[in-house]
Amino acid sequence: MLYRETGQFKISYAADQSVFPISQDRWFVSVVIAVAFFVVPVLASEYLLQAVMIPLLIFSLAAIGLNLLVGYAGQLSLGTGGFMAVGAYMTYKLTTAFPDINIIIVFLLAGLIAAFVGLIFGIPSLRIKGFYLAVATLASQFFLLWMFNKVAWFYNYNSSGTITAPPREMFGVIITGPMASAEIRYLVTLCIVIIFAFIAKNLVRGRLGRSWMAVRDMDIAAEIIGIRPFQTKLIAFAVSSFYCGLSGAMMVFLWLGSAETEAFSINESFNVLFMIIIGGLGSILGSFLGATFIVGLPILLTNAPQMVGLSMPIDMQKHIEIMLFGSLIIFFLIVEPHGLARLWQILKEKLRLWPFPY
Amino acid sequence: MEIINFLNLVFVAPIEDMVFYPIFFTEVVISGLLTGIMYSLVALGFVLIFKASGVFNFAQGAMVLFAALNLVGFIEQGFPIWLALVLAIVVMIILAFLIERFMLRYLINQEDIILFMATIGLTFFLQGFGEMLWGSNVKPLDLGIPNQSFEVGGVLLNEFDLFAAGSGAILVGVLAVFFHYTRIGRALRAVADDHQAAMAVGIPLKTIWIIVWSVAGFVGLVAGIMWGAKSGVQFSLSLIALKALPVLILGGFTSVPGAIVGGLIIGVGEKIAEIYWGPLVGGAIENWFAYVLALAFLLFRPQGLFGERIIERV
Amino acid sequence: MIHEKLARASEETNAIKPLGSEAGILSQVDTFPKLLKRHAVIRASSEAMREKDFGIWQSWTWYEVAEEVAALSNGLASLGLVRGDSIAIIGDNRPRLYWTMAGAQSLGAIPVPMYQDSAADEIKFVLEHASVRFAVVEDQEQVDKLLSILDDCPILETIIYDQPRGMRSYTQDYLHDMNDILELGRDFGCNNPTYFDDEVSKGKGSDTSIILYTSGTTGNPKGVVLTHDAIIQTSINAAVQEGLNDKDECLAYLPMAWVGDHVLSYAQSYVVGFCVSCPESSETLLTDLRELGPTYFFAPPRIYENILTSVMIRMADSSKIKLKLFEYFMALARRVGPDILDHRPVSLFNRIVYGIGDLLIYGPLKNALGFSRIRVGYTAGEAIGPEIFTFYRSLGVNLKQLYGSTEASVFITVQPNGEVKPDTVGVPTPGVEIKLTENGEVMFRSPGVFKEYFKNPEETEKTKTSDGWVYTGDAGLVGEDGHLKIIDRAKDVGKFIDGTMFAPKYIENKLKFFSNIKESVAFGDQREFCAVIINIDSEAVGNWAERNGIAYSSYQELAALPAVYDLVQENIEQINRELAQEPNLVGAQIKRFLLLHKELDADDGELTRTRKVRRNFITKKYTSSINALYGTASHCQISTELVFEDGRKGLISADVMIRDAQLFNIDKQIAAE
Amino acid sequence: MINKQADQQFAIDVSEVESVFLQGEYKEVLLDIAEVSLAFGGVQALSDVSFDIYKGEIRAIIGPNGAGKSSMLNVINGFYHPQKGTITYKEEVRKKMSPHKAASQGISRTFQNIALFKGMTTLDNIMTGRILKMRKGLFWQALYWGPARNEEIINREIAEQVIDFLEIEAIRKTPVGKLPYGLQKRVELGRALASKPDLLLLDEPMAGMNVEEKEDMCRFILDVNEEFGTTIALIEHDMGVVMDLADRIVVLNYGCKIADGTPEDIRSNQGVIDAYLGVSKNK
Repeated sequence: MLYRETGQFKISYAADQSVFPISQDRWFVSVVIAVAFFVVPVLASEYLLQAVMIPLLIFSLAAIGLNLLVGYAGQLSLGTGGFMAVGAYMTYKLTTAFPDINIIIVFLLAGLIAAFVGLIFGIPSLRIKGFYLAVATLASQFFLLWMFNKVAWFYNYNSSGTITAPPREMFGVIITGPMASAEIRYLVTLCIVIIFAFIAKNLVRGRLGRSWMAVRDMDIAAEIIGIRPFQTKLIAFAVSSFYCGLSGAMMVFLWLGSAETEAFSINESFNVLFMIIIGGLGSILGSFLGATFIVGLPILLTNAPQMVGLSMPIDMQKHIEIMLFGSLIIFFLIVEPHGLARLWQILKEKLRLWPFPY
Repeated sequence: MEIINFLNLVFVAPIEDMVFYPIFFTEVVISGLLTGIMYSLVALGFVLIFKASGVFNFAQGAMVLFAALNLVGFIEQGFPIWLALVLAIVVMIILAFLIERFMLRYLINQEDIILFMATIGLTFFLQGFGEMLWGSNVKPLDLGIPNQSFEVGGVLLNEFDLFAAGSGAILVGVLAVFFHYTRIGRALRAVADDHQAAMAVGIPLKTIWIIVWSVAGFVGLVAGIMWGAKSGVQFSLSLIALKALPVLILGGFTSVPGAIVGGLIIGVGEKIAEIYWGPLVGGAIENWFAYVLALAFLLFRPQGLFGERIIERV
Repeated sequence: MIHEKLARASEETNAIKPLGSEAGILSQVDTFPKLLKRHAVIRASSEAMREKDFGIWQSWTWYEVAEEVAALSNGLASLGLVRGDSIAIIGDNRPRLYWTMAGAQSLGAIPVPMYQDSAADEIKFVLEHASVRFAVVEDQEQVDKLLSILDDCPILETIIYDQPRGMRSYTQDYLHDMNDILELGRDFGCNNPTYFDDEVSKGKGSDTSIILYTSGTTGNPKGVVLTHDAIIQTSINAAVQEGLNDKDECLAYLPMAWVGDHVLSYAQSYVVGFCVSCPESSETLLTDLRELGPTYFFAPPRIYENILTSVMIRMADSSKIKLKLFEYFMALARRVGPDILDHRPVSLFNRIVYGIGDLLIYGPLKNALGFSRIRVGYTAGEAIGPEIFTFYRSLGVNLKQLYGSTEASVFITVQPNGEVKPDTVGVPTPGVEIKLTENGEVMFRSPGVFKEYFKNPEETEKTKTSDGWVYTGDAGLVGEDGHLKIIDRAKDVGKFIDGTMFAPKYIENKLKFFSNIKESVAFGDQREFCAVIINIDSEAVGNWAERNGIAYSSYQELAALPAVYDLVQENIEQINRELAQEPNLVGAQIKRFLLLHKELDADDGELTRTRKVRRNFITKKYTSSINALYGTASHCQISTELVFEDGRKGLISADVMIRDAQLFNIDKQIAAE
Repeated sequence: MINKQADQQFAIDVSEVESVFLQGEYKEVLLDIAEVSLAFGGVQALSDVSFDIYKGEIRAIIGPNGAGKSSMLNVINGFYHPQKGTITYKEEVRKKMSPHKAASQGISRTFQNIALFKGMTTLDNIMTGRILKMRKGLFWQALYWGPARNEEIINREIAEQVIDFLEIEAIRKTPVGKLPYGLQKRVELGRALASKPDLLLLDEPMAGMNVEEKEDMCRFILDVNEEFGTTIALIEHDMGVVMDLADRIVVLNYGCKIADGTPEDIRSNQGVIDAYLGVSKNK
C-alpha cells in the first residue's frame, strides 16, 4: 500500500544491485537511522539506554556475525559466547598494555584475534557437518571459558578474576569506563553496529556471499563449479568470530563496564542462536529483529506485571518468565519457521502487491 | 633442560603414578565407569528420541530434572515411594502426550535445526514449570537404596553405584530388544528415516511419538533418580544434558550400544584426565576434556563409533 | 557535421520550454531528420531513446541518436538507397528500427513499416505494391518470412537484420547485419562528410514522410501517403493542446505500422523532444510498463478492457476485508472520481474520503498497473465501453477519447481536459474542421490530411474531395456541446424492415462492456429484429466456472454450457432494459443470440490485425447460423474451417444452442409507431 | 557502452574452430581417456575405457542405465579418481585432478538431478558460475566500492548475456526453488555456460522434458556449440536427440566400451542393439 514503484527504473547495474533499490525502502531506513541517532539519545531515559538499547545493538552485531556463519554459510555453531569472551579479554589485555592506542583500533585488533581463534576452531568443519559441528564448536566454548578462568595472565593477575573497562577517550570525549555517559556509549555502539551491518550486507551480496550460500545449499555442486568449500567455510568462521569478538569487546567496554567469564557462558551462545533462528536465518535484517525480540522480551515480561498491576512474588515471576520465554520460542517456530525476517518479507510483498492478492 | 622435564611432567610422570599405584588407578577407573553409566543413561534418552523421531531432543536434561522434581514432590506429599514412582511415570506420559499435541504435530518435516531449537524452548518451559510447581531449592532424594561402601581386594566400592550400574544394564537390554525385534520398534525406526514416508505406509505417527517420548521420559526418571539420590535434585541436573553431548558424538546419534560404550569411555577418560593431568593445568578440566576427546574421535570417524556411514551422491 | 553546430548551440538554452515558443522557429525545420539534428544540438545530452536490455534500461542521448542515424543513412546510401526509394521495416519496437525510419527519410527515401505478426502473403502484396527494394527487419524469424516469398518479389534486393542471433549459417550476399551497415556508413561518412547534411537539407516538408498500409476491413490494404508537413503540423497542434514537454516519458509497444504508434512514439518525440522507451520483450511488457511509468500513454480499448478484466478477476480472489474495502471505495470513486479529475465542485467530505481512498486503493491500484504517472492517456481506434472509460477516470487516470484515422495523421477530435464525457469523442483538435453529410457520415479537413492512397487514384478520389475534405466512413452526430458522437461505420448502419435505425457497433460496444463477453457481431439490417453471435471471454468465464465448481475441458465445451448461456442472457437482458429507455433504439433490443463454439481470430480472417470485426466476411462465413437465428430452431449445426498456429488447416463443428432473450416495454414501441 | 566490449569478449573468435569443423577432419584432441577403470568398494563402475573428444565437436556417451555414463562424467571433471588409466586434457596428463582445478581449467557441467542452489535467485545462481573469474579480495568486497563493484558489474554483464542467450529474462529475479522443472534445467545450463567453459559436460539435459522444451534445449546446445565453439560431452537416453546432435558417439555397457563412431555406424552396430534391446535366449 505504501509502495509507489512506478517510474523507478534502473539504468545501471550498480543501481540494480544497490542495497535498497526501491526508494520507499531507502527512505524508511534513513528515517530509522536518523531516529536512532538523534531522537533516541535525547528522549530515552538512562535506564532505557543502558538496559535496552545498548545491549540490543551489541547482540544484533553478534547475531549478524552468527547469521553469516549459520544463516549464509550453513555451518551450525554454538561457540559464540567463547569468541565474544576472546574479544573482551583481548581488548582488556591490549588496552592495558598499550593505553594510548585509540580504543576503537583496539576493538578491531581484538576482533582480528577472535577471527584467528575462530579460524582454528573452524578447521573441524572440513570433515564434519550439522549437529556434529555444533558440538565441536561447543568444545571451543567450554575450552575458551576454562582458559580465561584458569590462566591468570588474561586478567592481569588481579585477585577477583574480573576485567574492568579502564576509562578511555576519543576526540576528547570519555567513551569507556564508569565515567562515560550512557548517551555517548550508545552513540559509539550505534556507529560501529551500523558500519559493520553495512559491511556484512556488502559481503553477503558480493562474490563471497554467493559462495557461502552455494556451500550451504549443496557443497558438492559448489565444489564442482570451482568454489573451494573448505576455504569458504574457514572465511565464514573467521568473519563470524570477528563480529562476535567485536561485540564481546563492546559488551564489556561500552555496556557492562566489567565482566568475568560467567557473562560469556553457554547461555549467551544459545541466546544468540535463538536470535538468528527467531529473527530469520540468512537475513541481516533478521538478526536485528531477532536481537530485539530476545533482548526485549525478558524486560517486557519483568515489568509487564507492574504495568498490569498484579503483584507477584519475585521467584514465581522468574519461573513464569522462563516458561513464557520457552513457549514463545516454540510458538514462533511453529508459526513461521523462517523467522521474523520472513514475516517481514511476506508483509512487504503484500504491501507491494496491494490491493491484489497475487 | 626446561622442556625435558616439562615433557616428563606431562607424559612420563602420570604413567608412572598409574603403574606404581594400581589400586588407586582401578578405583579411579571404577568411579569413572560409574559416572560413565550416569552419562549413558541420559544419552540413552537422546538416542531413543533421535532414533525414533529424528528430533535431537535437547530437553532430555530438563526432563530428567522435571521427573526427579515430581518424584521428590510426591514423596514429600506423603505418598509411599512405589506410589510416587507410579505417579511420576504417569506425569511423564501426560507430558509426552502434551509435547506431541502442542509441538511435534505442527513441526512435521521441518528441518532438524528448527526441531532442535524447539526442544531448547521446551527446556526453558520445563525448568520454569517444574520449579514453579515444586520450588527451586535443593531437595534430598532418599529411596532407601543402600549406600554403604565396602572393600573388595583393596578397592573401595559403593553399593549405590553398583545398583545404578545394574539398573542401567537392565534398561539397555530391554530397550535393545524392544527396538530390534518388536513391531513397534521397527515402526519407530521407519519414522526416524522419513516422517512422510512412514505416514504414507500407514504408521500412526502420533501414537508412535507419544510412546517414544513417554519411554524417554521413563529413562529420564531413572537417570533423575540415580543423579538425584547421589547429588540431590537441583537445577544443575539439567546441565548434564551438556555432558551427554560428547557421549552422543562418540557413540553416534542412532545406536543404543554406542550411547552406553560412549558414556563409559567419556566417564573413565574424564576421571583419569582430572586426576592425573588436571593439577598440571589448574584443574577443573573435566567440563571441556570430554569435548576434546569426542572431537578427536570425530576427526577420524565423522559419524561416531557406531553411526551409519554418511554417503552423499552427486 | 554536427560539431560546428554544437558550438553555436551554447546561446540556445535547452531548459524545459513549453512547445509553444518553439513552434515559431520550426518553419524552416520542416522534416524529421532536420528536427533530429536540431535536437542533437539543443538537447544533445538529454535522453532520446531507451530500451530495456540485459536487465537494465540502456539509453541513447539525442546526440548519439543523430550519430547513429547519420551512420545508418550513409550505410544505406553506400548500398544504393536513393531518393524516392521505399524501404520496408518489419519487427517489434526496437530503437534501431525507429532510426532506420529517420535514416531513410534523411536520404529522401520512404519508410514502409509493416505488422510484425502478419503472414507472408500479406507482406508480399505490400512489397510488390510499394515496389520495395530494401527491407530492414528485426530477427531471424522475419528474415525467414522474407526468404519464403523472395522469388515472388524480384524488386527486393537487400535485407538487413538487427539481431544476429542464429544468422551464422545464412551466407546469401543480399543479407547484411546492421552492425556491418553502420561500419560501412561510418567509413562512407569519413570520406564524404558533407553527403549526409546535403541530403537532409534537400528534404522539404512536402516530401512523402511515410506510407502506412491500413489493414482495412474490406479488400486489399491501402497505402496512405503522409507528408512531413502533415504529420509535423498535427503533432505540434496536439502537443501544444496537451502541453507536452521534453521531460515526458512514452512507452513504444504498439505495432510500428499503426499510425497511433508512429505519431506518438516517433513524430511527437521528434517534435517535442521527449524520450521514447522500448520494452525488453512482449512477455515482460507489463513489468516494463510498471517500471517505466509513462506520462503520455496511448492504447486501443481492447488493452484497457483486458487490464480491467484482470483487475476484476484478481480482486475477486482477494480476502473479504480487502474486497469490501475495494467495493466501498470504487463505488465512491464512480460517484465522485471523474468530477474531481475535471476540477468540478465536490463536497469537502467526499474529497477527504476520496483522499483516503487514494492512499488505500486508487494509488496502489494505479501503481500496480503502472498508470500512476500518466498525465495524458488516449484511447482510440474503436469505441470504448462507457463503464470501462469511467473506471479509469474515477481512479484519477486522465484517460481521454480520441477519434482519428490514418488518413488524418491520427488527430481529428480529442476530448479537452475538463470536458470529458463517457460517450462522446470530443471536439476537433486545433486546425481541424468537421462537418456531417446528409446521411450522417462525418467529414473532416485538417493540415494532417493524407496526400493520396499510394498508386490507387480511384480510392483517393472516393475518399478525398478536391477541396481537401475527407470522408471518414463513420456515421455520427454533433451534440449541442459541440462534442462529436460516433454511432457506427457508415456503411454498417442499416435499417430494420420497419424502418427504425439499426447501429450494430453501438450494441456490440454495450455487449463488450461485460467482462465475460470478449467479442460480438450484431445483425439486423433488412431483418425484423436484432440477433447476435457472441464470443465468451475464456479467461473471465473460465475463472467464474472454477469458482462455482463447474467442470469444463475446452473453450468449445465452456461455450456450450447452459449455465454460461444463462450468464450471458442476464447481460443481454440488462442491455435490453437500457435500450428500452432510449426512444429510437427500443426496436433494436436483442431478441435471439448464440454463443459461438470457437474464438474469432485474425488468422481465420474474421478479425483485422488490430482485432476489429470484419463484418462482411463473417456474414458470408456464418450464413447458416444467421438464418437459424432468424428461424425458430432452438439450436443449429455449425462447422467452420480453422487455421492452426503452424498454418495447418482443420475443421471444427458443433451443435450450438440458440436462446430467446426477454424484451422490455415492446408495447411502447408499437404505440410510438 | 560498456556491454559492447563485453560482447566481443564473450564471443570467442570462432573462425579457427570453423576452419577445423568445415574441413571435416578434426585435428586437435581436447581430451583423451586411456584405459580408465574405476571401482567403488567392489563395484567395477568402469573397466579400461578409452576414447577421445575433439575440440569443437558434440560427443555423445550413451548406454543403458547403470552402464557407467555418469561415473565417466565424474571422472572427467575430477570428482572421482580412477584407479587405473591416464587422462590427458589439453595435451597435459592429469595426475590427481580436484573438481576445483578442473573447473579452473575450463570444464563445467550440469547434473542429472538438478543441483541448483535453492536459496538463491536465477541471476545469483548464474553469477556463482562466474566465481572463478572474480578475484577481488575480502577487503574490497567489504566496501563493495571501486574495483569490487566494477568486477561485479563486468561479470553481471556476462551473466546477463547468458540470460539473454537462454531467453530466461522473465525469471531473472525469481528464487530457483519456485521454477518448473524445464526452466530449472535451463538455469543450470546457464550456470555452466557462465564460466565460459572449453568443455561442457551435460548429464541427461533432456530428462523429464516435454517435446517443446526438448526442442528449445537442442537449439541451445547447437547454438552453444556453433556460436561459442564449446566442445560438448553429452549423456542422453533420447536416441532421436543423440542421433541428431552428436558428431560422434561412444557406447558404454556394464562399464566397458562396446562401440565408438559416427551416428550412422552406431545405428547399425549389432552390439549396441543387443545391449539396448537385450539378447534373446535362443541366440
